[in-house]
Parts: sequence; C-alpha cells; structure tokens
Amino acid sequence: MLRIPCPWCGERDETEFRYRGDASRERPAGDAGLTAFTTYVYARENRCGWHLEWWLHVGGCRRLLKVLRHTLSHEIRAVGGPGDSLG
Amino acid sequence: MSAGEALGAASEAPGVELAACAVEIVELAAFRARASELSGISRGLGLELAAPGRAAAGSGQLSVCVRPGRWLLLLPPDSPGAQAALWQRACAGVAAALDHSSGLVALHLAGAELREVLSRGCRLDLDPEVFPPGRAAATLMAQVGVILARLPAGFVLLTPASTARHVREWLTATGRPFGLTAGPDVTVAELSVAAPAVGG
Amino acid sequence: MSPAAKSPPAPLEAGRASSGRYSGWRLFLEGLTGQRGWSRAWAKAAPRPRYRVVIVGGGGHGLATAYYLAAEYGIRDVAVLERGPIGLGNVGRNTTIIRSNYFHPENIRFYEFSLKLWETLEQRLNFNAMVSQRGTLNLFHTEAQRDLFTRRANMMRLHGVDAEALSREEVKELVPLVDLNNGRYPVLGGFLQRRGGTVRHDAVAWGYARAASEAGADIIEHCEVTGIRREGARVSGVETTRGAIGAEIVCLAVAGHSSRLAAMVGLQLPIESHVLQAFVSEPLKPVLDVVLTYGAGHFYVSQSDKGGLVFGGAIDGYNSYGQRGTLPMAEEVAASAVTLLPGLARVRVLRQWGGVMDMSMDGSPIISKTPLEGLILNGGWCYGGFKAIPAGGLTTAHLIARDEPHPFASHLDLRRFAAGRTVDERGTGPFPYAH
Amino acid sequence: MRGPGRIAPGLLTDATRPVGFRFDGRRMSGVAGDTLASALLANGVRVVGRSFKYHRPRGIVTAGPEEPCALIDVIGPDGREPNRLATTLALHQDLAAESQNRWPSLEYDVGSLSDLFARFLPAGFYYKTFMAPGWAWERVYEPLIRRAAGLGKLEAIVGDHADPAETLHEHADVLVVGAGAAGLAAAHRLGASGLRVLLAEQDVALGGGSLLDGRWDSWRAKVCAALRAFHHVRCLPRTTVLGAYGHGVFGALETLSPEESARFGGLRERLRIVRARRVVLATGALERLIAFPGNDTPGVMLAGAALKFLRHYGVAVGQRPAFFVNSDEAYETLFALLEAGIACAGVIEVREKSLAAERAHALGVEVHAASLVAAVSGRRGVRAVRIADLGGRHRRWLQADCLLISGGYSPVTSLASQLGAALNWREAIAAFAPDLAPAIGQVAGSARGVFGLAAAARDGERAAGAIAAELGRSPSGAGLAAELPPDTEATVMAALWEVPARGKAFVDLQNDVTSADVRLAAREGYEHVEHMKRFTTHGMGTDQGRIGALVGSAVLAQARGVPLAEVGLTKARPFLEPVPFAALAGAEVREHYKPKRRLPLHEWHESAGARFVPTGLWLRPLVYSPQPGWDAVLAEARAVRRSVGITDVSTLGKIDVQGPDAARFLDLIYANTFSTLKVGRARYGIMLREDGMLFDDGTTSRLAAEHFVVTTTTANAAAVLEHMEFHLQAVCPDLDVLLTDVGDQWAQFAVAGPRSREVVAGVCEGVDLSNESFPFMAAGHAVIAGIPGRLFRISFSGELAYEVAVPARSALAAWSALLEAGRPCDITPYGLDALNTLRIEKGHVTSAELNGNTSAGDLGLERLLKPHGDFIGRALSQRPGLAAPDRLQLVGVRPVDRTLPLRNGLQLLDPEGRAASLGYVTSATPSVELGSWVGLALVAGGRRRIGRRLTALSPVHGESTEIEITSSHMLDPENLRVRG
Ligand SMILES: Cc1cc2nc3c(=O)[nH]c(=O)nc-3n(C[C@H](O)[C@H](O)[C@H](O)COP(=O)(O)OP(=O)(O)OC[C@H]3O[C@@H](n4cnc5c(N)ncnc54)[C@H](O)[C@@H]3O)c2cc1C
Ligand SMILES: NC(=O)c1ccc[n+]([C@@H]2O[C@H](COP(=O)([O-])OP(=O)(O)OC[C@H]3O[C@@H](n4cnc5c(N)ncnc54)[C@H](O)[C@@H]3O)[C@@H](O)[C@H]2O)c1
Ligand SMILES: Cc1cc2nc3c(=O)[nH]c(=O)nc-3n(C[C@H](O)[C@H](O)[C@H](O)COP(=O)(O)O)c2cc1C
Ligand SMILES: [Zn+2]
Repeated sequence: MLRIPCPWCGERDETEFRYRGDASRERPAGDAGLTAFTTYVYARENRCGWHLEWWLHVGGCRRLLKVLRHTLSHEIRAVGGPGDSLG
Repeated sequence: MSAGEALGAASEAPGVELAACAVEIVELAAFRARASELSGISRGLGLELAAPGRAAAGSGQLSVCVRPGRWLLLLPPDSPGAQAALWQRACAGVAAALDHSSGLVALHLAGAELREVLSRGCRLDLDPEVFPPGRAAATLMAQVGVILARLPAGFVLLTPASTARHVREWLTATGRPFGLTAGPDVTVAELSVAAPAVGG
Repeated sequence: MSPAAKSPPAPLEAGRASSGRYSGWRLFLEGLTGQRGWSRAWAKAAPRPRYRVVIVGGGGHGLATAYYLAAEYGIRDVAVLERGPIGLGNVGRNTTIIRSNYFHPENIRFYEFSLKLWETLEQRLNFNAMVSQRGTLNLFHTEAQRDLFTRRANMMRLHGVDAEALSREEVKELVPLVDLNNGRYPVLGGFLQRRGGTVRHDAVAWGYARAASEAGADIIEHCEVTGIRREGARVSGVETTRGAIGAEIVCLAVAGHSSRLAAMVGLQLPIESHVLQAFVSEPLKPVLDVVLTYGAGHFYVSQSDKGGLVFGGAIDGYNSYGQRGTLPMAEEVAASAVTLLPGLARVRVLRQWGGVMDMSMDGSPIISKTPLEGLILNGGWCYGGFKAIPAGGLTTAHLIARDEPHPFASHLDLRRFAAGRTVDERGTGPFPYAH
Repeated sequence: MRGPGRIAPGLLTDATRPVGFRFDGRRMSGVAGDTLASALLANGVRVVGRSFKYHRPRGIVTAGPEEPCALIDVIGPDGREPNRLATTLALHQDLAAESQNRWPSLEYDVGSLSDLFARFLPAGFYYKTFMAPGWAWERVYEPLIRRAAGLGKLEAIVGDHADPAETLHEHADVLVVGAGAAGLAAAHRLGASGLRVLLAEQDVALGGGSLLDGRWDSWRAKVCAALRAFHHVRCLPRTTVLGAYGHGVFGALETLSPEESARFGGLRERLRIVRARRVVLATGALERLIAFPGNDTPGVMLAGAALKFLRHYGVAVGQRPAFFVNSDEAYETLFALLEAGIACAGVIEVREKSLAAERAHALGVEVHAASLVAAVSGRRGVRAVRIADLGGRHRRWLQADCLLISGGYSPVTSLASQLGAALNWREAIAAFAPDLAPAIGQVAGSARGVFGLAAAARDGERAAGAIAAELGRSPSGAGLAAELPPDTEATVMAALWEVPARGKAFVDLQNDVTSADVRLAAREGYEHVEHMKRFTTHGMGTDQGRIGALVGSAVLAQARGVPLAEVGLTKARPFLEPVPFAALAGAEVREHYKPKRRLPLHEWHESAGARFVPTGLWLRPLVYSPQPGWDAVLAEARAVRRSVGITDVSTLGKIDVQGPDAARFLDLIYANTFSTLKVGRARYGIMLREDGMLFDDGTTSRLAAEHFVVTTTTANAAAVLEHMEFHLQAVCPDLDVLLTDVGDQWAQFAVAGPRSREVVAGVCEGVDLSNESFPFMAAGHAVIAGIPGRLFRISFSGELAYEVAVPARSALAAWSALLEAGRPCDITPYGLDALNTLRIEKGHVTSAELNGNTSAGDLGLERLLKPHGDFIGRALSQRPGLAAPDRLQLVGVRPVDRTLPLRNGLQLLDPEGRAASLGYVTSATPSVELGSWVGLALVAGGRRRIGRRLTALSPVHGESTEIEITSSHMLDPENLRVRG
C-alpha cells in the first residue's frame, strides 16, 4: 500500500487519493491538431522506473499533487504541486 | 502520559460521548493571492484564521483550515444564510463565502476511549503527540469524508449531511463496547472557549 | 481459417527429444516402472543465430503464436524468447476465466472463436488443461445493469453464442451460497453463459510449449530481450542476454511489458501497465460450481479443482510493474465476498499476489503491425487475455504468416485510436486506471 | 501407558479448570490453556485426519501455525468451519471438532484406496489423461477429482448470520514482529530510546523460544514488566503479522481472547493495519522436515514441537520417543523429556559426533551416530523405526512410540522477502537468511540465523540500536544483555534433506508431495523451483510449505545436480497465516458495504410510502407505492403531464464555480459556451472527455458575473468535480477560479407540469413568474416559503417546470409549502421511474445513452459544440471514426403493434436483411401521452432510418417485435410546453 506524503496534509494512505495518470504529458495548445492530441491522449511512456504522475487528494485537501514514484519498487522520491518540476 | 494527553484527558469523561453541535458553517475561499487580505478582513471581524492543518478560536467562533487557502468558520446559530451573507459582503472580491450550514453536520466527540473508537475507521495517527489539540485534518472515516479538529475538550467532526446519519450510526455501533453515550448538545462557544490561539 | 484444418505433423528435428503421447494407458505403463520413462515436456532449446520469426515472451500468447505458426501455418523456423522460465507471467497467475460475453460484435466473434478453440484444445495439444465449462454467471443489482446485460446477451445470441437470463430464484438455485438480499445491493438476477468456465492456467503454457516444441519451434528460456535491431524501416532481430538473434519478423507478446519492448524502438503505445491482484483460499470440498461475478462491487470467484476459491477484484488503479498485492485491495475484495456470500465469512484466504497487465486505452487488445516493418504487436490484453490465448495465438500467427489481419482480429489494429474507432467495452474512455 | 499423554502442569495450562470437548463425536477432556492439539495428545489421540491426495492417516506434526496435517473442522452454532489448525485452536468448553477428508470415518476411509494406486497417480498425472471424450471432463473426471480434493467441508449458515469484524489503524515508530528473545530485547531497547513501539507476537504468550527454557523465566518476566511500564510500547500477543506491504505498512491479525471476544459482541479476530517507520523482524526460525520413507506416520513429529507440548501444556507426545536429528538444538527436547521422566528409545544422529550427543550419552541415552531413519513401521502410529547407515543400508529396527525429528532450523524469511530483502545462503545452518535495507528495518535473532537465546537477545539489542540511531535517538539506560543466561556451546549441524531409501518420503505433508514427485518434475523439465511447485503443488497448501519448502528445493537441487543455493525458494507472499474472509473484510460488509447517502427529505419520502432504490450510494424514491408494475408510475407521470408533480432531485451534483476566470474555465470544460450566458440565465451544457466522447450533461446557471452554479448528473457528480479540479489545477492553473462542492448544501425539487407556475408562484413571494420576466431557462435568487433560495426554470420532463433550491436544512419547510400550494392542483410527488418515463417521451438522455461510447453527434447534440475556441475533447471529437455514417445515432422507437411492450436491451435488426444488429434499445417505457410503449435507441445511421421498420429481438426472452424508428423527440418536438 502506498503512503503518499501530501505537502498539505502529511503522509496519507493511497485510499484517500484518486490517481490521474502520467503527469509528464502536457496538454497541447487547442489548435495543435489531431496528431498532437492523439499522442497526448493515447501514447504513454509507461515507464518501469521513475514515473511522474498525478494524484488528486480527494479524501483530504483536494489538491492535485505531482508525485515522482518508482513503478517497480513504489518508492516515492518527490511530491509537489502542479507547478513544481520534480526532475 | 504526554503533555497533550494530559491536557486532553483531564477534562474528558470516561468512555466516549457523542453530541450534536449546532453551528453555522461558512467556508471562506480566497481568490488568487488574496489570502493575507482575507486574514485581515477576518481579524477585523474578530476571528483569527487558522494556519494550515489547524483549528483556531476567537470570540465564540472557530476557524478550521484543512485546504490551502480555505477556511471553515464554525459560527453560532443564526437564520439560514445570514452568516454566509454577512461574510460574503465583508470579503467581496477577496474571497468567496459559501454556506455549508446545511451541507455539513457537526458532531462533538469526547472521552478517554475516543481514540480507540476512531482508530476503527480513521486512518490518521491521532496520538496526542502527533495530533495535539489545535490540529485539524480532512480525511476519510467509515468510507466517508470527514474533517476532524482536536480541541482541548474533545474532537469536532464535520461530515457531509447526506452521510451524516451513516457516520452517526457507525460511531454509535463502534462506540458501543466502549460505553458510548449521547451527550447534551454543544455550542460553538463552548467548543471555542479553550481552543488554542492561532497556530495551536 | 478453421482451427481444425491441421497441417501435416511436423517432423521432429534431429536431437529434439519428444515427450511422447500422453494417455491414461501410458500413465499406467509408466506406473509399473516407477514413472521413469517421461522426458521433458518441451525441449530446452539454445538460441540459434537467426530465425524467420522471433516471438518475445513465453506467456500464453507467445507460446500459442509459436504453436499455430508451426502447426497451422507451417512456419517452424520460430523461436520463443522468454526472460525467465516460461509461463510465470500473467498466464501463470490469472484467475483462469474463459468466456465470450462481450458487448461489441467484433469482440464477441473474436472471443467466441477462442472459446471454440478451447473446446477442442486438449485433444489437439494432447495435454489436459482441464478446460472446465462450468458456466460464468454475472449478477446484476440495478435495472441499468440488467439492461446492459440484456443487450449484451441478446447480441451474443444473435451471434450464435449461448447466454441465458436467470431470475433471482434461479441464481439462488445455481449458487446457494449467494445471499440474494445482501443488505445493500440486492441481487436482481443474473446472466449465465454456460459454455464459459475455467482452464488450468499453468497447463495452458505447458501444453502449448510442449506442442510448439514438438512442432518444431524453439522455446528458449532465460533469454531476455534487451534491444530490438532494425535495418532502416525494418526490424532485423533482437539483442538478448544470450546474444543477438536475427529475425525477419519480431513479434512482441510480452503482455504487461509491451511498453518496455516498444520503447526499444522508440515507440509509445496506447498502453499502461497496471497490477491486478488475485487471491486463493484454503481448499474446500466443492461449494461453488460456476464462475461468479458480483455486479455491485469488484469481486469475482470460482473454485479450482484443487478446492481453493480463486478470486479477485479491480486493478490497483495506478501504473505499476510490481507483481504484488496490497492491503486495501484485500480488504475491498473480502468485503464484497462476505457481502455477497456471507457463508464464506469463516473461510480462510491463503495467498495474495499480483500480475502486471497491459491495459490498453480502450480496454480491447491489440493484434497489429506497427510503424516498424516486421514488428508485430500482440498486447493490450488488460485483465482478459487468458481466455483469448488460443484465438490470440492463432490470429497473431495468421498476421505473421499471411501478412494480413485474421478476419476475426482486424478490429484490433493499432491505428484504431488515431482513427477514432476504439472498441471500448466499458465506455470508460482512455483512462486505463478507471477500467 | 503407551503413546502421548499429559504428565505435568504446563506453562500455559491451568490443570484446575477442565474443559470438555468432542472429537469425531467422542467426549474428551482437556484443561484451560490447551490447544485442541495438546488436548488431543493429552487424550492419547494420535491420528487426527487424512491427507489430501492419498488419504493417509496423519497426526500432529508441529505445535504452531506451521502445522501441515492437523486440520480439522469445527462444528459450531453457525455451521461447520473447515480447516482449523488444531495446533493453534484454543480449546474451549463444548468445542466440537471433526476430522476431515475421510469417509465414512477416520478409521476406515474409502479414499485411502488412492494410496494403493499411488504409483499411477504421480505429480501432475491429470495433465496426461482424462482428455477424451471432451464432454467427460465436466461430467465424470472433474467431479471425481473435485470431490477427492479439497480439505474441509463448508456448511456455514447462509443468510442473516454475519460475523462481526473490525479493522484497526495503527501507527508506530517501530513495529517489532515476534516476541522471542530477539524481539523482546529489541522492543525493550527501542522503548528505552523513547520510540513508539508496537510488538506483535502470534502466540498467546510473549517469549518465543525463551518459554522453552526455564532459565529464562526471570529475564522474560523482567523485560515484559519493563515493556508494560513504557507508555510508548504496546505488546500485542495473539497477533500475527500477515504480510508486509511496503511504505511501512503491515497487516496483522489479532485473535481475541475469550474475554475480549465477549466484550466485543463475539468478535473473533481483528485486522490491525500498522504503519511504521521501521520494522524489526524477529520472527525466529522454523524447524524443518527430513524426507524419509514413512515420515508422515502419525507419531512422527518435529522435535521442537514435542518440547513445546511438554513445556506449554505438560504433554508428553510419547512414552518412548526416538529421535532423528542433525543438530545440537534438537537435543533440548530429549533433555527435557528425560528430566520429565520419559525414557528415550534412542537418538539417530546424522553426525559422527557432537557435544549434545556426548551429553545425551552421558545421560544414558543410546546415540546412533552417522545414521539415518530409513523406514517407519506402524500405519496408525509409530511402532518402530529402521536405522540405516548413511548410505541407506539397513542396520536394525528400534522400538519407539514416536519419532521426533529435526532437519535443522530455517530462518522465517517471508516478511523480509516481501520487503525486497535478498536471501543469502548460509552453509553453517544450511538455510537462507535475509538482508534487509536499513531504511526499512532490521532482521534480528534466529530470523537472521543467529541461534541461541542469548545470542538472539543480543542481536535484538543490536538491531534496536541501529534503528534508534537511524531515527535519531540514543538508547537511555543499560541494556539487558548483561543478565542473559549463557547459551550452551553447540556443535555445528550437518545438512540432511533426504534419506536414500525406497518408499514414499514426503516433502509436503499436506499436499502429499513426495521426493519422487519432485524428481519427476525435474525429469519432465519442470526444473525451475516455481515450475516444480506448480507441477507438484509443493508448498501450495494452507501451511504454504513452511516446514518442507527447503527440503523440496534440496531434492530438486540434487536431481538437477546444482547447488541448493542456485535453486532457491519459491516466492513468499501474504498471508503468513490463512486469514478469514470476515477478518479481512472488516465491518463494512452487507448492510454497511457502502455508506448510504440519504436525501434531506428521506424520512418524508419514507412516510409517504416511497419504494427506495439504491443508485450509487444514494437511496432514491423510485415510486410512491408498494405495488410493483407500471400503474403507480404512470399515474405519477400522468399527473405531471396533466397538472403538476413534484420530485426530489437533490441527488444532482452541484458545483459552485466562482472567480474572475469562472466563465473562461467553463468554456474550456464545456463543449458549449458559457461566457456568453447572461446573469440570471441557465444553459444546458455538455462536456466531453478529452477523447471526444460525451462525458456528462446538465444545466449551468449564472448567478452573478463571476459566479456560476453547475449541476451534474447524479451518477457523475464526483467524477465531474474531479475532472474540473484536475483541469483547473493541471491544465489551466493560471485561471483564478474556485470550485466548491455544494451538493449536500442544497436540496432541489422539480415542480413540473402545466400548472407548476401557480404552485411555485404560491410559495415565491414577490417574483413575477411570467414568461416575460422569468422565461424558460431563467435562473436566480428567490425567497421560497420565506427561505432564501434559488429558482430555475428548467425542465427535464418536457413540461413547463421549475426547479427550486433551498438549503437542505429548510428542505422540509419548502417541500411542505410547495405541497400545500399545490393542493388545489392535486400536486403529485413522483419518483425516479416516472421521471424516467417523462424524459424518455421527451427524448432526453441519461446514462443509458451517455454511456461513454457516444459522441455529441451520436445523440444529436452536435449543434452545441462551439465552432471556435478550445475545449476539452474538441480535437479528438473530430477524428474520422466519430463521423462515420454507420455510427449509432439516437432515435425513438415505437412498436408497430401499439399494444406490444418494449424492453431495454432489445437488439434491432433489418427485417429483410442480414442478421447483423443495427443497434439496440437503450430505454423504454409505456407512454402516458402517446398511447403505446416508446423507447430511445441507438441505431446505425439511425437518423436516416426514421420512418423505417426494424425487428426488435430479445433472444434471451424469446421475443420479437416489429418497431418503427421515429425521431427521438417523440413528445412536443417544437418544445412549446416548456415555454408555456
Ligand atoms: C490476477 C489476474 C487475473 C486475471 N484473470 C483473468 C481471467 O480470469 N481471464 C482472462 O481471460 N484473463 C485474465 N487475466 C489476464 C491474462 O492473464 C493476461 O491478459 C494474459 O495472460 C496475457 O497474455 P500472456 O499470457 O501472453 O502474458 P504473460 O504470461 O504475462 O507473458 C508475457 C511474457 O513475456 C515475458 N517477457 C517480458 N519481457 C520480456 C523480455 N524483455 N524478454 C523476454 N521475455 C519477456 C514475461 O516474462 C512473460 O512470461 C488476469 C490477469 C491477472 C494478473
Ligand atoms: N530450539 C532450537 O534448537 C533452536 C534453533 C534455532 C533457533 N532457536 C530459537 O531461536 C530463538 C532465538 O530467539 P528469536 O527471538 O530469534 O526467535 P523465537 O523463535 O524465540 O521468537 C520468534 C517469535 O516470533 C513469533 N512470530 C513469528 N512470525 C510471526 C509473525 N508473522 N507475526 C507475529 N509473530 C511472529 C513467533 O511466534 C515467536 O514467538 C531461541 O529461542 C532459540 O531457542 C532454537
Ligand atoms: C488458479 C490459481 C489457483 C491457485 N491455487 C493456489 C493454491 O491452492 N495454493 C497456493 O499456495 N497458491 C495457489 N495459487 C497461487 C500461486 O501459488 C502463485 O501465488 C501465483 O501463481 C502467482 O505466482 P507468485 O506468487 O509466485 O508470483 C493459485 C494461483 C492460481 C492462478
Ligand atoms: Zn492533501
């Protein structure tokens, strides 16, 4: 079970969060065209390793968190807000 | 016994006591970069806005902060919408003031075995050293969203109105082996009286 | 392509030991001599420098593809490369349900084709995989659910597939353990596919491996693919932990690891890897004679021939390559179990594990060519690819051998996403974590 | 006396409190503190069950949760509970236990015939036969196999009976697993460092191996007292850590004592979910099996178990035990039995010599050095054992009534390996020992291969010190290590896995896996340990092969000719002990499976006779009548069409959207435009998913320039809020917008019907409801029955209608006022079914049509897509596939024969054409206005087919109806009524 350290609420069980997927992708500009949006919506790097991802803390502060997690070991290396780059 | 426990337990009855708490609940949500202005306005109205993760009291009212930039105000009973309207006017352009007096139900919980009861549904660490009086948090309990604030005289629990009966029934059933009793209604003034000042 | 149309038996390669025919008679004879006469079920091949077709992944689909290539399409110059021992991926850890109850007519056709292949598989492979058509029963608890299932059942019947609507009473009769009222979401009825059921999962991998090996394919274990070679726009082979291997066609059948392999040629797939968990209870005398799914929560259960209740729930809901279980899922699944089948309350759960699944963006599989010529993808099986192993293997073999999609799998092309022709069974959209 | 019996008082038993129980119907008596196993042994019982495959008689092999054989059924008031472990089941008055897997009796079991045919039933035999004819599997072979397999029988009461259960959430700095010498010492030192410690011990008493050595009693008492004195340390006996789940999370199962159980209403166990910063794994080591012919004979038992039966319960497991051992540790049992006055038949010892053997010899015990046991005589109990030399050649028979064996000790590594620890081969103990990353915790004591009580205790202190240092604490006070009784000097053990002799030598006693099976697996190519496991079922029983796993691996290694270290062990998984469904499930089951969301007027609806239907978490009034059927529904719907009805729509999601950028934000979220909406007006909106498919719909009202209130469908309320929050925070974080869920704050009622205006006017003072001042799609603040609220002129029914919103606390006041005002028009409350009838007639969509696979175009809503500007889903809604002419489009359907019913889920076919389906009926209802059933359907190119006839088929119901395709706007297509 994941314990996600929310910057606002502290460490919480994964059950309080809603996963929102890969956070490394950025929504293209509205007029970027079909290919750009197809890639945005469907293509995934789906890394086995460090993965930047969105978690919405619905059971707590309702903030959207960016989390850097290892998809094999589940280690969480960094957590921040949407604007943070966690590299 | 820790300092927190001593403080908390001293005034607590044995077992667990559950009481209703009649309050008006107004949520202040600051617009972008207006939080400090909002604090000023609030202070002007006699209520200190709590720091994140805290509950703070002032002149018979409480403020609870479990979401950044947002405060729940627990205020004495009033006619429907009156408090929200008052705050709305005061904060116009700086924050939204939303009435949750109907949307949230407030309960007061106290007693020496309260932690035992809460640990059967609440995933937070409520050890008084970790979560002393003055702390507040939003979390899930018995599958339902709740806001918990610890005050010297027990906990205030806020939960959405549509599931309030579920939470109450859950507390009653879970508290039974611990001798849960129903206490007299509690007022926000009683709650806030001994609450720590800003920042807990 | 009829599955029964057998190509002539492949002559055994020199040095390739045959495990001989399996039969009750032989078992008896071997019993008289201490069961000493059995040899390896499949030959432990060492890699050759090149093959016409290299299949990456010794799971159900990889092994079945190799078998059908050799036995059905006469292509025997085939190697299956498996990074560990075969059959320990999802084929070796799934809850073994087979069925063909789908919404989309294309899917019904495809999975029904698979079910038909299951029905004759054991005789064909000469390996008892315990295909057990004990029936799959989906319960419903709301009228909306009933309507969806009615629609699905009717669609199945239009395609000649069996489906029946059961009343509450009929549900109770079939599964006395069910508490029809179960407190919160009473059972309103169920839909039964009698031809659905379970198959002994390990035996599927072993049976296909043995048959593929006898038919001439090389099953190469402990050989991890670490790179894909290309020459211009064409694939030309793979790099492995046991050296480079040339190939005209490289077929990826690595299930949950599809993205990792695709990344080797810079390809991003419409796939995310998520973990699905499964559980097994202590063995009991028979108590449950169908595969049962709960419609008011994520829970399904069947009883294995060994007596254990095999059950599971929803996917974890976040990208993961960790084949492990979690506590919240155990709690959730058990809560559903006790709610629907209160009689199980005192039964003990023995073991919990997970498998890494290739969740596609519309929940349907992908059997397709890729932008890199000669690179074929069999993947996107989500949590339902076990039942598809025979059809998946056969149609993938068809695509490789004939250079065109099998008619039953043409809707599974990779280009459907860009074209807006997704085959979304659940209507959840491109959010694999919500499937 | 021959055989087992009670000879002394035990550490855990109270001889003054007899406890009566039954085994296979026979009355017996034990004492308080007994387990069923100790009580059975005390009663001289040796055979307790039959084995899984060969139905061989089996006895008790261990004294703990690792037991493979002593599984029994317990018959209680609630039915039969299968597969209980006699070795952990606390004896209680009137316990009724029954042996299992035998018929007709334990003594004479027909199933044991399979033992005679064993040579034809090797591992995996079923893969090679039973293939033809195809149908025979389900009808003949499988039922036979199933009946033969399985262990216990489940005959629980099904119905209202539910087991109470609860889940507890725990937090600690350090979780210490196991309260042996290592665990106790670790907990003590951690406690002294001021850390919050949770000490979990599966046994009823703390102490582990130290309970078996009287010299340790005072040390243990002292440590336990010290632990009790620490406020930050909690000791949980009877609590097994079931699994390690990463991030410091562990699941633990506590079995309640009878007193605790009574206090908690019969609760039998509780699940504790522990979150800890570090863990100390002091789980000890388990004695293991030796594979030799007859090693499953009742009376063959692990030596350590015999010691435990003696010390804990005062039970001697035999009167003339023989020993078969390979380490000095196993002699502890011998010495203890001798001291208790039990004469020993002799020790068969693998090693040439050892210190322990010398001590035994000095005590007059015959030690057969460099020897093995090659056979056991006696089928229902050991009578003699055959001593052989190391090559397996016969030496002599030795009379004995039990054989206590020890193949050495293997550290319990499962939790460590679940935590990613590497397992290292340790030649000195011939076992694997784990290495845990310090960031996770420490392994201590014999769990790490540090054997001997004093050594383990010191290792526990070491582990605690390391953790304390890492968590920034320094231990205060002196350790307890100085006071430890010294360990006896021991000779190193000699690995022994299998005796080279003919006969069934079991490596898995529960699943009847023999060493020959393992070799067969290797021969057939199932040579990886995980393949061997699956082919033979080795280690797949309820005991998960805890005493035999390594032996199986060793046999496999030998068969393959590779070192054991290379073969390794199979993967360890939760649960360390089988855990009841009830305990995992916790309290949120059945009635409490999901919380109930209740409407503010729930009690009113109840008293008005509403039949409720669960929709998601909500309970909604379906119809105000107890009668099934359409009459009541249609009466309610008719009232709306003819006069006026009122319905509670408070379940709709309501999201308050405020801020300078609120309109811009809604323009991005919705496919249509909201920035152009005037204050005081509402607009129907649709939102798409980013893949271009419809996501949700609803009306949004502008209450002020920067203030909107959005309504969502009931089903999607939470999802839409999350969708908005996600996009606001991730995609357009620059927008100054506040989103607030106000769903529970507002009660909302639809007042619908031609006479709704009069009714609403009757409660809204001072509002002009004329079309001019409050036209269709007007919205605004209003005072309703004296309550400040909101009024919207929107309609889902297609009639002139209003939606009234008031704070939920005032719901009853407003609702009552509306009913009162409506009395002259006979206002009728209507439920979900009538609501559905009305919307179908009107062609409005709900989740049946917004099913995640429909586009705006499919539902005829393409005109709502704004032509310019970005919005979520715009780009991909333009994919070619979404414009294909054969897409399913929304239409209406009616039976050609107006008297015939329709049903949801009918498939629609071209009557002349091929059998392919053209679409299906999504929602159907008898119409109150149109004099027949009507329905909505999704049909390929449907709008082109309006006026055509199709065949509607429900093969599962054997129905076929001719229908005609109509527009989906079946009622009032010009939308005149809503504007009336
Ligand atoms: C818990 C669970 C329950 C399920 N239940 C069902 C069910 O009831 N019914 C159903 O139909 N489906 C079910 N599924 C899904 C089904 O198991 C899978 O969809 C299916 O098995 C996937 O196909 P496969 O057998 O080819 O995959 P796998 O068996 O996973 O085969 C992929 C192989 O590729 C290998 N590999 C990966 N990378 C490399 C590399 N670089 N080089 C070489 N080899 C590599 C892997 O080691 C693995 O052996 C379930 C899945 C899980 C996890
Ligand atoms: N008798 C022998 O010859 C021999 C050989 C090797 C080791 N040992 C024993 O090892 C001991 C060393 O002490 P130690 O503390 O390392 O081991 P220990 O066996 O004394 O203690 C381990 C404790 O952990 C408990 N435990 C194991 N798994 C658990 C789980 N999942 N959840 C909760 N509790 C769990 C056990 O019940 C046991 O009480 C000595 O007692 C020594 O006698 C004995
Ligand atoms: C259908 C099925 C039945 C199983 N039955 C058992 C069982 O009776 N006993 C057992 O220990 N494990 C059983 N397992 C689980 C396996 O032991 C194993 O955990 C699973 O295949 C995943 O492999 P892993 O745990 O080695 O990663 C079963 C698995 C499946 C898929
Ligand atoms: Zn948070």
